[in-house]
Amino acid sequence: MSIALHLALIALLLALAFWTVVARETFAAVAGFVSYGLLLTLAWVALSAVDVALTEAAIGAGLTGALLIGATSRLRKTEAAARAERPGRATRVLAAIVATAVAAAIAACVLLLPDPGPSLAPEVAQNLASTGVGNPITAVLMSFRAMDTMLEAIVLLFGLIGIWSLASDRYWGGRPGLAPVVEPNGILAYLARVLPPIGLVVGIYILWVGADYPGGKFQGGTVLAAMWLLLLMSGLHDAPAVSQRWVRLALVAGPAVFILVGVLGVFVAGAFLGYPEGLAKPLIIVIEVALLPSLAVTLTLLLMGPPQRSESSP
Amino acid sequence: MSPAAPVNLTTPGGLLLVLAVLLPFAGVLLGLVLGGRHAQRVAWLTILLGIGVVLAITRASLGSGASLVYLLGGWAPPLGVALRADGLAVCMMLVVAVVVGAVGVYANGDFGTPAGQRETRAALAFWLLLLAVWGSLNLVFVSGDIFTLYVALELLTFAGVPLVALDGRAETLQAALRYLVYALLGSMFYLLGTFLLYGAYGTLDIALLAERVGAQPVTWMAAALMTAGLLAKTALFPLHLWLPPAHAGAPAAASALLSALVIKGAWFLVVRLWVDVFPGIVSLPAAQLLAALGASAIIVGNIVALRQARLKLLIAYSTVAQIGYLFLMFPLVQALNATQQGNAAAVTGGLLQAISHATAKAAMFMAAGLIYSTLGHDRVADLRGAGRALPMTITAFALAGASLIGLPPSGGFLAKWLLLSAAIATAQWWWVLVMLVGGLLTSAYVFMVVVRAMAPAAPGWSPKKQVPGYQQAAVLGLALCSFLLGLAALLPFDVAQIGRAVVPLVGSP
Amino acid sequence: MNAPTLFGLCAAVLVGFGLYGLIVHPQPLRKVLSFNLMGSGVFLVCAVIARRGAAAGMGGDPVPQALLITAIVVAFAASALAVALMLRQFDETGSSSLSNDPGPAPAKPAAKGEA
Amino acid sequence: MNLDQTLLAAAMGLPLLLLLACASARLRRRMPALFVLAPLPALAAALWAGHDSMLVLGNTRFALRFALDLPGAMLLGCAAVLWALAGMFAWRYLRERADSDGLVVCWLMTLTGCVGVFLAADMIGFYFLLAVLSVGASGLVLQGEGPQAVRASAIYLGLALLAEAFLLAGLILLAQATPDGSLLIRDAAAALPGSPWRDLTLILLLVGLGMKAGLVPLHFWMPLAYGEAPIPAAAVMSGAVVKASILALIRFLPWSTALPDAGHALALIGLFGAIYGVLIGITQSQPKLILAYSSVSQMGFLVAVIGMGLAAGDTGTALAAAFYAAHHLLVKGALFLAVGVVMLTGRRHRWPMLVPAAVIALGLGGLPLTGGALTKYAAKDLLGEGLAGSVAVVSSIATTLLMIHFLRRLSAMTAVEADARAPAAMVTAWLAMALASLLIPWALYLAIPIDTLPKAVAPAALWAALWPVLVGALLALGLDRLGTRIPQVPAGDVGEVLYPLEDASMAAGGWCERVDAFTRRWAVSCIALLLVSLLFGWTLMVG
Repeated sequence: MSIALHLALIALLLALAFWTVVARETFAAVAGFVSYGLLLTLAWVALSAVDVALTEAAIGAGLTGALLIGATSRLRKTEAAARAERPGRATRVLAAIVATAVAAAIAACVLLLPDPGPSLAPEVAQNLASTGVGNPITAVLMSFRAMDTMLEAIVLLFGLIGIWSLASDRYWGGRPGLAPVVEPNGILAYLARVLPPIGLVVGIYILWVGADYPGGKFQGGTVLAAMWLLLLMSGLHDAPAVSQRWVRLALVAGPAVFILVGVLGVFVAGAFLGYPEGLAKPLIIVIEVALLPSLAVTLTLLLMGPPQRSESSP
Repeated sequence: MSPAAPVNLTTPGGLLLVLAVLLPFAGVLLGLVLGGRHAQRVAWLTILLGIGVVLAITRASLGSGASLVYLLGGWAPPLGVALRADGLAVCMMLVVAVVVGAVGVYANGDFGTPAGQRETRAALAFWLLLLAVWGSLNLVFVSGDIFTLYVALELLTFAGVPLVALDGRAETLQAALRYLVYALLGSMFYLLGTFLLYGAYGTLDIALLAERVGAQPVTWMAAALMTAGLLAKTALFPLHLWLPPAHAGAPAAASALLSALVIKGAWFLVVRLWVDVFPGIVSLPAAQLLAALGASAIIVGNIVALRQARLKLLIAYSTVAQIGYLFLMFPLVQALNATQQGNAAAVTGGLLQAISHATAKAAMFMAAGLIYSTLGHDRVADLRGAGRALPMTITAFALAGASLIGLPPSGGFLAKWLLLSAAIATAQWWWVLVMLVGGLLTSAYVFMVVVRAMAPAAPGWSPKKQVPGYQQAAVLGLALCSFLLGLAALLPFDVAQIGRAVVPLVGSP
Repeated sequence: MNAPTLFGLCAAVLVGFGLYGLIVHPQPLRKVLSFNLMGSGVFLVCAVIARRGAAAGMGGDPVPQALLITAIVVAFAASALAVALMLRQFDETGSSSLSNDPGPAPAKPAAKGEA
Repeated sequence: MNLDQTLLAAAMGLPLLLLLACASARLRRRMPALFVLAPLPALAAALWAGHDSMLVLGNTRFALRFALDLPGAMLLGCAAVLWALAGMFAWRYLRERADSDGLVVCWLMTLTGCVGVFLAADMIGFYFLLAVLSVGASGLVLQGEGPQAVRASAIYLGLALLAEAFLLAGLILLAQATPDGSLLIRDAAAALPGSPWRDLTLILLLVGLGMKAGLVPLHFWMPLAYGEAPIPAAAVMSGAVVKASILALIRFLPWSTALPDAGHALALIGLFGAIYGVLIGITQSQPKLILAYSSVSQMGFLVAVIGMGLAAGDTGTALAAAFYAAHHLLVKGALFLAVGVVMLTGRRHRWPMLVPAAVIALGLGGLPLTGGALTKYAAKDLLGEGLAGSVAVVSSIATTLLMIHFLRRLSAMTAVEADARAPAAMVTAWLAMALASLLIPWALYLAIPIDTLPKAVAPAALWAALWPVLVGALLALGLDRLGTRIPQVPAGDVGEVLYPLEDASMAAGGWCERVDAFTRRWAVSCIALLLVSLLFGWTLMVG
């Protein structure tokens, strides 16, 4: 892309970001944010970060957008009251000044970064072969810095435990989210019948290519989660009760397999999260395959919120 | 700082560090699957094993006298991630294990699953979050990589926030939300600093960064952003907006965890950064600024604590003040570095302050919880009868208070002695004044609470609820740990200085 | 001026926007939105750093890119937890606000005006 | 462990053991009966422990050390006698009291601290045990039944902790200036004259210890605390506890170097207190309060003696001051017990109680042949013939006046029933104490070569001691004429200032609360975060 295109992209990004901050209606702001998120994927691509672009599109724009839109519609009633709490002019001016100062400092730092920037790319390239995977990012995520990835899966789980712990006591063990309204002939139901099979294939494909090309479990898991969400929203399928054993098993299977493979590494490769010579790629794929459903279930349930209905409710 | 052991080799016993982190996390996974009262059993098993692991780590590091190191996946930094445990980390892990154990004992009374129910929300959540907090903290202490530390901080936040709202009242939900959003802002600052450091130096490893950082604007900005973000998570005045309602609103066992341990995670990182990563670029004015914030925390926090009508809020504000003490060490470290005397006195003083506060504050919050169950309220003005009904608990409160005040032989005293010595040795008498005034203010509210609790009950009064003896014992045990910590000086070894340049302390115990 | 630098400056501005929104919007939801905006600015800084580290035939340094993926997922979990808290607060009280501090009531009304 | 060390360990160990045993409610109830035994190992240590052996607890890097020097042994022995007899009194006193737990625990804690402070040879141990002592003693005050007991206790503890804050700063300065990292008080005192912070250290130590000794104007805790504490507690506090500060002065000050400025300042403040205590004392009507003000006066005098010694660099000061303190310890303890006994005695039986009280009370003013005359004689050389010597004579006169005032008030407060008799245990304790306060000073005077006996009983010395007493007695008659025209000063005199101070601090507290509420607003807090990060960036840049 040429500089002109970059400039146009940046201008559009800034305009949407500005709109997100100043919009009066929360809904308008969220809409602005979702389109901003989609545009941002272009920025990642422009910066040669295709894996990140996929993640951003799936999670940053997609799931976060869905989350915020859902919350906006639920919280619409509170908007008027909240506007009254808006801080006075002096506060806003002060806020603008300090925010500008921080932004200026960051901008200065960006300009002052060393050129050429330090990079671990050569080291990654050097050691890529021993991991067996072709995508350097997957190598970083699953081998060099596998600890971070394992912790990330655990972070999601902690988030979910946190959300569940907010449930009201009487609904504990019940189903999350509001009872779905079934409209068998609606457009949603139609989509929900058509898309999931395709989505399933796409999700697994993204996971599969992730070893060598952009893609991976997070992106794939998000696609699967989106398909399940579609089913839930259309009413064709009801959310499972949080007390069900299979839900819990599905949630922890991925991280558990990750830990077990890591422990296996202690015995066969001499280090926790190490892979023995030649078996690196299969083991990485085992972990990714185990993580995919866990991530899909976790992401879906994160979006659904705490249990809000008893298990027996329709 | 030149750690005695080679930085980039796994040392014997290094695997224990992985265990210290993973064991609690594995406990969370298992507890979630089994659910119900099994979660509690799993938690207990994990606590016992975990304490064993921490003891083994202590033994290993005392045995070798050097930092324990483990290279995850066998990859050496900068490509891989290393876990390292120096003396500071080992001490913090020990105290966390002790507090978690005591809180666990206490929580048996409050978070058991009642008979006839398969699973209750609060019990399941509490036991899982207890383990989550523990694992996250251990990760904070041993991680040698600033991005893994970011993830660890987020884990800690995600484990801490639900603890605030565990009893589901509206105001605790709001407190939890404030905590979460503010902490996230702090994390973003930290993350930005991390990225800037990587952009400038091409590594995330603490030991490598310490060698590579130079005095240049990007480093300054990164250090400033990371420090500010961590201060927000530690709730150092004036960034403490979330702390009082969150710590006062949570159930007693959760408050104990939050106030004693969770905030120490971010504090520990500030110490790591300032003492180990940026010793060359941290300037004395910056350290003075940090301590000045600490000093204002001590004064404002203590005075506001004195004026609280409710015991738990009083204790929460006392935490605001005590956090201030934790930051007084920085200008002393800085000035000691400049005088070539070695910063051991100030660092050990700060560490002891953290440890004694952790044990004392956990004991205080749990004591407040017992007082609440016994009296049915926690109004400071009307605590009479509590001393008669809960003699052990009030004793524990008084002992914990003595530790906060800094009366000997408590850990607080030893910490004060070291910090005061360092302040005088570096001619920074104003911190002496702050510490002494803070101690007096602390003694005022401890005295107030203890005296009111000792007053005889109204005739015909009877406790609302009989609290189990083991809860009282857990509180007293923890308070004794804090009160007798100073006797650690009588021990023949100095754990805190393992893996650090050891300099004999002149004129200090 | 090359592309990474331009995006870097854009990132700084995005962080500034996010911070401003986080300070002045009273609704928690708008704060979370602003937090995400600020976060995306921080991530963009990281992407710029990755791009500047392009070497060994790779379009960018893979290590920061991998960090980014982790950070995006963590930020999503944070947003989900925050939204869940907001909705629960709304269910309990019918409002969604971070003011009305339930903490200690000041002895006298606080200083007039804001800031 | 040799015999000396065993004695030292037992002296501290027994009270500590009994204190720990209080954890059991059953043992706690029986504890008062052991009060009389608890201080006996301390007495044994005072009598027989050698003065150059040291008990060491700890390792080579850090250890607590205990030892007993001659002044310490003198005070410890007298204190042990007082603790034992007052313990007997307390045991009987507690039989009438519904709830005794608090007093039992605080009694043993104070005893542990008191014995410990007398034995401590290193600074850490000294500071630690002083804190134990203060907290225990404030607990004793709290056991009083008066409405003001809580306030008195709070003021006592507050001032004690304030004093300890000064002390802590002083001790750390001392430690910094002591070579080889030694923490021994001995070494610190020797190194003090050469310390780069000599004056600051001296000021901190003197302010801290002066507050604990009740020097005017920070003396007001004394009447408040002694007025509110139960009788046996007041006896040990005014007798033994307060002497910890005197012993500390004796041990921490460098006697081999003359420090005229500090010494004269100290003497001036002390002498002022000696007169001031009497002046306020004669406006009081409660015997306990009169005794408390007498303590203010006596401690002032004692500090003046120490100050003059410091100014002159006189190495004999330590012994003279300790001797004076030992006498005051015995007499003041005995007189408080007397108050307790007379209160329970009817008019018919009062004389056997009042006469010994009169003898030892006048001894405080220096009545010839009493211990008081001996101690004043021993201190005379230190004060010299100048202003300080004259003030000493005035102080003798004034003390006699105050003691006669005390005796009149005491005899007026007998029990309502004319036939009432105090319990035998209390009477025994009181009379034994009275006897001890008459005999022990002589024994000490003879056993320890302070001066020769003939000189002390020479007619000139006797007359020099007698005439101020006579003048005092005459003045007392005059005072009686004035009667009700003497203004009533509230107990704690300048302590009244605390009430408006409390209001001011409430206002300051409100201000802090508003600052807190302001900074905890969301927008303010976020802006503060950004400002903090910018400030850090700036301070790092300029540094």
